[in-house]
Amino acid sequence: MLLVEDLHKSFEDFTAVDGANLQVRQGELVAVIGPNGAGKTTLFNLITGHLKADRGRIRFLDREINRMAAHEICRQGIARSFQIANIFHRLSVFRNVQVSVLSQKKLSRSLFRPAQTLVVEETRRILESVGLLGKQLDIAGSLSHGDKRILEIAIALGNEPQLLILDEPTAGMSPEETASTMELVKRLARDQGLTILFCEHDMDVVFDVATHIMVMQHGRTLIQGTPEEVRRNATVQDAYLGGA
Amino acid sequence: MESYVTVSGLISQFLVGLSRAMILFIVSSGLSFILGVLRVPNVAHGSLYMIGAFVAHTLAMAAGGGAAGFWLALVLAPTAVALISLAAERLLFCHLYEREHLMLLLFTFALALILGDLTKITWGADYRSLVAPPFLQGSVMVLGTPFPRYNLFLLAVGPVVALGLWLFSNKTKVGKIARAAAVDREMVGAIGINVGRVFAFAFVLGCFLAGLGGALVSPTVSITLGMDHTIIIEAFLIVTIGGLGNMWGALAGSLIFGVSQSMGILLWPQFAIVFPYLAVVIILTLKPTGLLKSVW
Amino acid sequence: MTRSLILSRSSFGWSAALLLVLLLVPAWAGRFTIYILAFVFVMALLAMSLNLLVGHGGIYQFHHAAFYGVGAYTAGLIAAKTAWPVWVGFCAGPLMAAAAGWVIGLFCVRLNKLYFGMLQISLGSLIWIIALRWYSLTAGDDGIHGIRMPELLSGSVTIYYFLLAVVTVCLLSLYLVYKSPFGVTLRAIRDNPQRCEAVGINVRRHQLLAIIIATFFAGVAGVLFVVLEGSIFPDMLFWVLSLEILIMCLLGGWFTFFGPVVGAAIMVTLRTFVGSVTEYWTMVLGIVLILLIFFLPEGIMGINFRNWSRRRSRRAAARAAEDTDAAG
Amino acid sequence: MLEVQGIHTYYGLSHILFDVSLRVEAGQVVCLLGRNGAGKTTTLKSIMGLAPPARGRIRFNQRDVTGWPPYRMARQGAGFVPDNRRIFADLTVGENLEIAARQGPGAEKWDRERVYDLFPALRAMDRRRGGLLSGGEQKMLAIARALMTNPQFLLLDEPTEGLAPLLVKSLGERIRKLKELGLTVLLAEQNLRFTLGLSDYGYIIDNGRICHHGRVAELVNDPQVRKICGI
Amino acid sequence: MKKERFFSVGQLLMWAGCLLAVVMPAAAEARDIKVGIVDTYSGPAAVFGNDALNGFKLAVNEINKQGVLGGKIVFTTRDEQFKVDIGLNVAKELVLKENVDVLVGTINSGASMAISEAVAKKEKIPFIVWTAKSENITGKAGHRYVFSTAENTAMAGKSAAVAFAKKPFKKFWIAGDDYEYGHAIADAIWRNLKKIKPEVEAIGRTWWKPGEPDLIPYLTAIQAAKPDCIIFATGGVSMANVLKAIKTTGMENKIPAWIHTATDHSVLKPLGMNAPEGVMGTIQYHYYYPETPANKKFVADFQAAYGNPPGFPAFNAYTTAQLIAGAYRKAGKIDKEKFIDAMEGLKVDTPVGKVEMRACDHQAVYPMFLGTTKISQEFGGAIAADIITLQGDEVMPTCEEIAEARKQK
Repeated sequence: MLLVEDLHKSFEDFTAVDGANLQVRQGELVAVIGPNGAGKTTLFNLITGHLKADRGRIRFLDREINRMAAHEICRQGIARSFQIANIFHRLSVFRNVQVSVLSQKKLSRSLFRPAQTLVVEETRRILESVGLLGKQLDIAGSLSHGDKRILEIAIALGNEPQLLILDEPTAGMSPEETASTMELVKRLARDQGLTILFCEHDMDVVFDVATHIMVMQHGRTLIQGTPEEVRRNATVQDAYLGGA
Repeated sequence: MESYVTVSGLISQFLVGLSRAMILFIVSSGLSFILGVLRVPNVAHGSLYMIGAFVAHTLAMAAGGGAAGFWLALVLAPTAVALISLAAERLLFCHLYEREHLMLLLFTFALALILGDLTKITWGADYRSLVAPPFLQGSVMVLGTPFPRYNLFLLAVGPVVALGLWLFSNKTKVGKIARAAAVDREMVGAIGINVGRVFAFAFVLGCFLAGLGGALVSPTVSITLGMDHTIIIEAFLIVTIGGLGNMWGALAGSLIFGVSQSMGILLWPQFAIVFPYLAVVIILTLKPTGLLKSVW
Repeated sequence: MTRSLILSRSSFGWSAALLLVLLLVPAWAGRFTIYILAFVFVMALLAMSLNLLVGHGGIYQFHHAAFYGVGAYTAGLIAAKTAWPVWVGFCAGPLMAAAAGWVIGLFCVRLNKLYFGMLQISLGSLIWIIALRWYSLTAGDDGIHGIRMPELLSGSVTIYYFLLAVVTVCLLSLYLVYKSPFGVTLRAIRDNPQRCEAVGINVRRHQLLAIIIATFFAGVAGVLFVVLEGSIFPDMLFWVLSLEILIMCLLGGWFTFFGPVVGAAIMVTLRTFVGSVTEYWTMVLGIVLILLIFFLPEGIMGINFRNWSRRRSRRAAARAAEDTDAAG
Repeated sequence: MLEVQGIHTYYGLSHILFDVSLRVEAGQVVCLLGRNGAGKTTTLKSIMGLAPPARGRIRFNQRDVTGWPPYRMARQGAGFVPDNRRIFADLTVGENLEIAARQGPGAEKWDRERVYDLFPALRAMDRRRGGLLSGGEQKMLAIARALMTNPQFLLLDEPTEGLAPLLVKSLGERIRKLKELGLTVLLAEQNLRFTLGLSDYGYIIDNGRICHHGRVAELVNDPQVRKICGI
Repeated sequence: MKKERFFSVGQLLMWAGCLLAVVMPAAAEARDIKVGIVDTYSGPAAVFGNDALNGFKLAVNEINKQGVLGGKIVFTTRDEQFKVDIGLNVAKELVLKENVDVLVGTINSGASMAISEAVAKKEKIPFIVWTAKSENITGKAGHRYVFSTAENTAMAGKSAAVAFAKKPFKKFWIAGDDYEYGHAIADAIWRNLKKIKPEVEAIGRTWWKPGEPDLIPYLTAIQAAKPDCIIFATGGVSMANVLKAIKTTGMENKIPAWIHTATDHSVLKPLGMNAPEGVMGTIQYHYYYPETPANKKFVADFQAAYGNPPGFPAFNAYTTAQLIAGAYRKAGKIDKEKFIDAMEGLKVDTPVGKVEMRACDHQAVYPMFLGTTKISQEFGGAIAADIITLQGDEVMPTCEEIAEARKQK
């Protein structure tokens, strides 16, 4: 489904991604792990078109997406959440999700229909599926941190993606929130047949949820494989899992 | 239709453009400095320029109108403007730095309105004119065309101001702190520097330059109400094409503005007015964030 | 049913009451009140059209007056220089303004914030220069005055009702745009353009569309000015006017729908009435603005929302905010 | 030296810190552990005055410093090293240090030479622009810059973030050395291993609340703490 | 409602201020004549607005000593800030709300024409333009309700043409403010000069934006072309800027130059001893010429009241006040149509002699004075010297020409 080959990206003075490879197949739940600064977020930004790669290929559903703008890539069926809560702070929770549903339905340039009557059901369904329905009228900026992160995912879901990319979905969440968020992620994969690519620090979570794991260090892919393969790999043990 | 373009005419016109650019540079570098360090689009800058000119006139007249009066005015008028801006900063401005740009724009506009009317109340509506000291009057021959001495003086002052600004921002601690504050004001506070003071200082320095521009320009024009209108839009366009907050950008922008205007006059006098605007359009179309690196 | 969906009950009530009052004004008010109200309508529409960009789109449209001028000049020139019926000009004005908005927008949407604004000022000033310099067509800085309007639009009361009708229709359209998916998306772009791209929204194209809509309505305002005054002159395209209407938006409350109308009314009232008491009305305006910035940072309509939220529960406040956000 | 009593901090409308309290005694290295977004940075910023708390008290050097602006904190002897380094990119390394130089209350008199002795790699880059340094070098510069203010108390926010293991190790040694020189340190980290050998006492912060605290050796064996810290 | 009340308080204050020592006459049938003044009192043109207002005040004070039709002339002012739309706003306010009997104003030609069309013509209220110089006001755009007591561009241009015809110049360069006034005056000169002296040649034209602060670049370019004479079609702020630039670029006494109103003292005074000499100028009024008793008295009164000598706007406004009083006295009652009939052909005494309001186009007929700047120690600056008087009928467009122009419209 998604194939990343030999991707490179450097900024003014340092190389963030230096030969990353990644493969995501239909229906998989792929986790990208690696220490802080390993280039995970940059990799995601490259895939979703928020950054342009210097070198390398990104293919999605057998189409080159390297050169596409972010909004075009989204149209191909890739939606994402961001590491820091990246929501529409002045709009209500309902509106936040509605914006993306409208975009998906190609209604965002519709001028003379009241938005209140459009895609209400879809939006409510998404809010319900992530458990934010009760807060739909709150202003997004006033939500708690955990709810903002959930809202992030809900916005991404509005795009009815085939591939959902989550950048540290549980960062800053309490253990209970983390658990319920990962439960949500699993449920999304199971019930909606979503393919999910995410990065995460919590190893328990990763090994619990992911079907495949890709390990990054210094912008390079160390290994990609099943959790078992990764756990057995000596380099990974040394570099990241810290022997724990 | 008729062309009287000669080499010497071209050169003298170019020089005239350069000297005009010097005034523009002095004013817009102050604007740029404020934009860079404080992130404030200071619409009141033009009013301070106007006040600089009026104060220069008053001082020069009070000192008898001679050469000494002129030099006195050149030093004291910008200082007076700096004091006015200090008051505005400490009383009003310092409470507003965290607001949106549009709100700051609105605030400085309000300030410009008030300063404009205060100027009218203080000085009245009469035209005023300042006289350059005798040795800067009249013209000298440059390549066969007369070239005003005062403009030669401006050509000398411009680089001095540029050099002074460069020395200030690269060789003095305050200058370095101001550059640092332009990038990261919070961190400047965290290393023990009173950012409020730095901002006040930067604002006052920028306004000092506006006043200096006003004092310098006064021997070449009539000092009137409404001087602020023309300069402010030009200054803003200049700092934009140069790159917001970049002092060298202000210099580049001023040169482009001054020279394109004066050369335009020679080549196509009827439409000289469009050249600076066209220059802005072309530059921003090609380089959307201005010629040089912006701190924004 | 649909109405209650589009307009919340309270804002519908207020709007209806206001409209009713405005409809009855000519019955008791003096001729000058009628005239100045009509003038406020024009300014209000102009400010509202700008606020679609500034307040709701986060787009720094610094030279909006250029399009107001284009609309007015198109209508005025067609009425003064051709034998066509004025209605042709009335339709052509907004369209020309929108076309100019489209062309200038194409250049500008690639730029951000202040750069956008400055490029826009330059391009708008080029239009201003055309109006100022093309003597044979535009009569230069004197402008063209005494443009004849059809009999239908001769009396000041008929003009008042005509303007009221057109402005009401325009504000209603703007309101629909505002409540439409496009309006919601536009506010989302204002809040977070990057996230918008990530949900598949072509940000630049939306901004361009917003500019076209806004400049269209600015053109309508220009046409209405010609109807009201029978004059066109280059000041209408000068950047100072642009700054004034920007201030109307900020003054009234740029995050609200109705704010710019309030701002326009205040600005016009201030300059007509304070101007007749003191020579220094600009200073009064300056002081009013500074007080506003310090005490009402979200504009006059912004205060409404803040009072509400203090009185009611958080949820209700949020609902009110949604309402303000969408309705004002 | 530092006492934080029940602070609550907001960013705009979002409530970040809930009733956070902690103590740092003079001469100690205290660590604040937690993962990304747990509230470590906000805690440090609240102490420093960059994100003043809405409620609660902060005492520093026997004074109530709640609501003080950052520059007064710095003058009182607090040195701040932010997590994202925040080097003044347009200034050279030397200038970065120069503008920070200040006669602080710290016992050690730091100047450019002494700082370069501690971080010899920086000496060679004196005239290089800060923005051109690598991540590790910027980290060093950020610490060096804080030292130039002659602090008694250093707030270190995630010094190991994004550093190669070798660099992490040498950084640990520098911090130990600073401790030997009598500096008090509050260290925010998510890397538990790094803090193990360094600190005397630890606080675990999660979701904006302090959930555990104790001697680091004890903390490291607490399964819940291990889970929170991602071990 | 509140707003209304606030406004009437303001209004009250205003009238009280205007009336000052004047006591309201008790007689019910003899009411005061209300004059509404719309002019520029802010920005660079304010100096002319203030001067005109002073001239008007002086005249009104004199007139009110006897009264007009048993009442007084009272007036109220509005600042139009040199903006057309504000001009329209305030003019309508004066007419619709304040119910003034006569409108006078302004220096802004655009605003004058807008008010002339949208207020005077529509509301049938007499409007007397006293400073704006566009020839269109009483020319092709003239109508029954608009008058002008300002000399206009056609008059200025024709007087310059008459003067130039007598000089040996052949190669002219035309330069000026790029706005209606500049173009109109240049056209008028050239039209008339070509007619009188067909061999003249315009070797170049330069236009700068009005209020352009630095004219030196333009002047150096013109100088390089070596014309026999430069016609500066400029006014307002640019005027002083041109004079300064003439001095600085060393053109003084080398290339003759002409500017309408260059010899105006509001222009020359600020320049002091540094004004350029040898610049020709035309104007309808000097406070030091002609040295008639009437003029001397006017200047002395003006000086006593306002501390400086009157400029041409003061003179225009003074004349305007005399015309208003004269017309009402002649009409015998306060009636707009009767007032207009009375104005047509009315002659009043002014400091420079009799001035007539021409019936065919509602334009005041002034003599024009052509002078050349000369430094005078006595005045502490430049004044007009070698003054030649061009009679009004010599420099005015004929009634036939006006009729023709109006027909074309």
